Amino acid sequence: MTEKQTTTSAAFFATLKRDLLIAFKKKNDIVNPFMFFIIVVSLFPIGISPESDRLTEIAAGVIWISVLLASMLSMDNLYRSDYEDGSLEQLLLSPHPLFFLVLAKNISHWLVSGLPVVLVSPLLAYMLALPSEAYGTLVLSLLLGTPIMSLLGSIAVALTVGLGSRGLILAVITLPMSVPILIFGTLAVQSTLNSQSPIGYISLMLVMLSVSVSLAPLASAAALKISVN
Amino acid sequence: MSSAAPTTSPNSDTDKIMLAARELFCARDERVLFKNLNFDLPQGQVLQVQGSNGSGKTTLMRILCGLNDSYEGSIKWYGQEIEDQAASFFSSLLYIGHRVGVSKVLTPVENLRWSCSLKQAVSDEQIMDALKEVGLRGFEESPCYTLSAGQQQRVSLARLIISPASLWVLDEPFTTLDTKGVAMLEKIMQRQAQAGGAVMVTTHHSLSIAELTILSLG
Amino acid sequence: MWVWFSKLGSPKWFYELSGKWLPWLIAAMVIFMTIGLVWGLVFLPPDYQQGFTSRILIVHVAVAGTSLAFFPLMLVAGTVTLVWRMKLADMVAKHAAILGAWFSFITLATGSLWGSVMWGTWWEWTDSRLVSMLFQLFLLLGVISLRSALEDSETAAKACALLSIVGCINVVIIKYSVEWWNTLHQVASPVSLDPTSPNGPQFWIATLIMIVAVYLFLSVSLILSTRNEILERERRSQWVQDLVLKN
Amino acid sequence: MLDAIQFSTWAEFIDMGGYGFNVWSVYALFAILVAVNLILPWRKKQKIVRQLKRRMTLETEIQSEDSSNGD
Repeated sequence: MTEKQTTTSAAFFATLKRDLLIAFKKKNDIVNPFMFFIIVVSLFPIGISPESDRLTEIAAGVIWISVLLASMLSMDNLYRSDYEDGSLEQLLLSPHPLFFLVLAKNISHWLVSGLPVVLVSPLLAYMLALPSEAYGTLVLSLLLGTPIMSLLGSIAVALTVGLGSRGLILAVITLPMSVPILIFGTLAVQSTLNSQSPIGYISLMLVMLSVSVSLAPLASAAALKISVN
Repeated sequence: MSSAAPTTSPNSDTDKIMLAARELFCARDERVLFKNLNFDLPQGQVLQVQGSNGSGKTTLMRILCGLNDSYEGSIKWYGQEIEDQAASFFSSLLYIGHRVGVSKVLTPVENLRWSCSLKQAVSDEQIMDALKEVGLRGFEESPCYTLSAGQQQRVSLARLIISPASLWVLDEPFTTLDTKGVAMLEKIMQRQAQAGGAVMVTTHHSLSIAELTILSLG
Repeated sequence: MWVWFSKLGSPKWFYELSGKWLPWLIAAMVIFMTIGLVWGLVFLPPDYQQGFTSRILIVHVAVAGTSLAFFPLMLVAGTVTLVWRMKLADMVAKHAAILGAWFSFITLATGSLWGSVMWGTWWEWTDSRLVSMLFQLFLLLGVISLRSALEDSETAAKACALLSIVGCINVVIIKYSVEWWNTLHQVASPVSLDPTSPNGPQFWIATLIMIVAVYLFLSVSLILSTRNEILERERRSQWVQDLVLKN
Repeated sequence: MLDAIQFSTWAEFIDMGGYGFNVWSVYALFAILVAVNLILPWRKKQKIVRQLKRRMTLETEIQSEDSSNGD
């Protein structure tokens, strides 16, 4: 029993390492979502108003929506190249529970495309005139929310991985699912701005994250099996 | 369209049957690929699957691996259902399909480190030795997009050498290989059969392997 | 039990049984719908608060209530497709998604027609029912577009089944989170009037009749579409060919 | 029974206490919902049956030609 356990964790870490390695070699996977996020956020003041009062009001929402879009667009390549070169078949034929291997891929994807965006968010929050007392809540809520997005998006990507041209179908499937995260993420920031405690929202997001971590990889694994069939 | 007769070798009295397929039926989009397909794959045998284009060779291979579940009939692994012993089946199985499972961004060593560790622990020496054996010495650290299709195929074949898997399922492994490569793969397959393993392979080559039996699809 | 279950999965069996039931269902639908509509349009007294706009609600509440049934229906159909690989469940699910999108859209449209009178606005973000119905529509459109994008019918069946299950869980979460979101944004809410506020017994009886009528309509439409799907998918089988020759 | 009718003239009925547009639009939308989702499947069925019939007659013709050629 212990022997199998160790190899499952070995397979988990091997997959994690491999995906990180691919991302660092390609670089685009890291840089593009990051750049996209910064550019989209910078467009809002130009489109709405340069007045800091109005920007303060929309800052949390703008940052959150831009993060959602960035993470959704970066999802596209999560299983795509693996599907095309046949690595996905090898993954499915592993004797280890697919749950952990899919989780490894999701974690690696988040580390590469989600985390950098979260880390740069205070800078953009400053540019959108968000009061500095809300930075902590913003980063914390994004830290909890972006992995949920990655995990949910992974299901949709897995379902559409076999499609030749996907176009906007990924957005149509994933974005409606992100509504609850968006609600709690922005409410957390807002409540800090109203000098209330955001702890309720943060703990709710924590619950959502733990539920997604335990269920979403199962759905992704099932979706991958369906798509590779 | 037509059914294939069972093609077990006549002297399979003491051989253990590894994989047994009974009454396999598969239809894709209302077209029957095969029906009443029966065969046994004992230890120590190379089973070559032949058939014209579109006769369902690739589908059959994927069904046997569990990649495709749209079929009827039974497939048994040492006399038991595969679902009941999935872990043991998948650790004994090695599949190489049309898409060879080699990431173009990574080097051969990095590729093998991952794909082998999905099944069992592997050391870098093993990987280096295997790459040498498949004729990729000197390419260990070059990214795979600089390699030719045949060389990428060889990267995936290196897994055959490293892996202790007893059942190999190879779908058209010869297509991109040169004559030397073909001879090498035949040698490896023969070695596998002699060591008590089994190979299922689709190809149009006529193989020069003693342990060969042939299964014809449509 | 198993015999019954596998029989239920047989398209031929369903086709024959539904053929027997269909006339009765259609008759019941026509009766209920006529009673409901005539009552609603002609006999229903004006509500003391809402006047004649309560007539809108008879239709709106019936359609809205029924459209909540689609995701549970697709959840069941999806589970059956994935676990027992019953083709019939997928045929139902395919048309349930399309019909569900229709229902959601009509719910939104009738809701805003009512809102434009009672709230003075066509769209009101502070009404959580409208917002979550909008997202239900989006999720259904997602399922529909996934199916049309996937070519292989078996892959499409399983993929849509999985997405429906995920979507159903999501609809519930969205509904509650949107409700919560609303209670926190009630700074300047014009939504003082609730669409379910009329309380005359006549109104509720008429609505109940309409709900039954709409459910009957849903079943009739779904059965008709499913029967078509059966004919198309089983067009090579002997019984379909015999059936066509008899016609 | 007739006492319960809420209107005395047609114009009143159309007007619906001033909300005629909204009330009648809702009923029209409902009518569209019902009509479309009953008529479309019904017409589709006729189309399917027609196509199937055509294909089957084609197939029998081909078969009879084949058998006569074979003789």
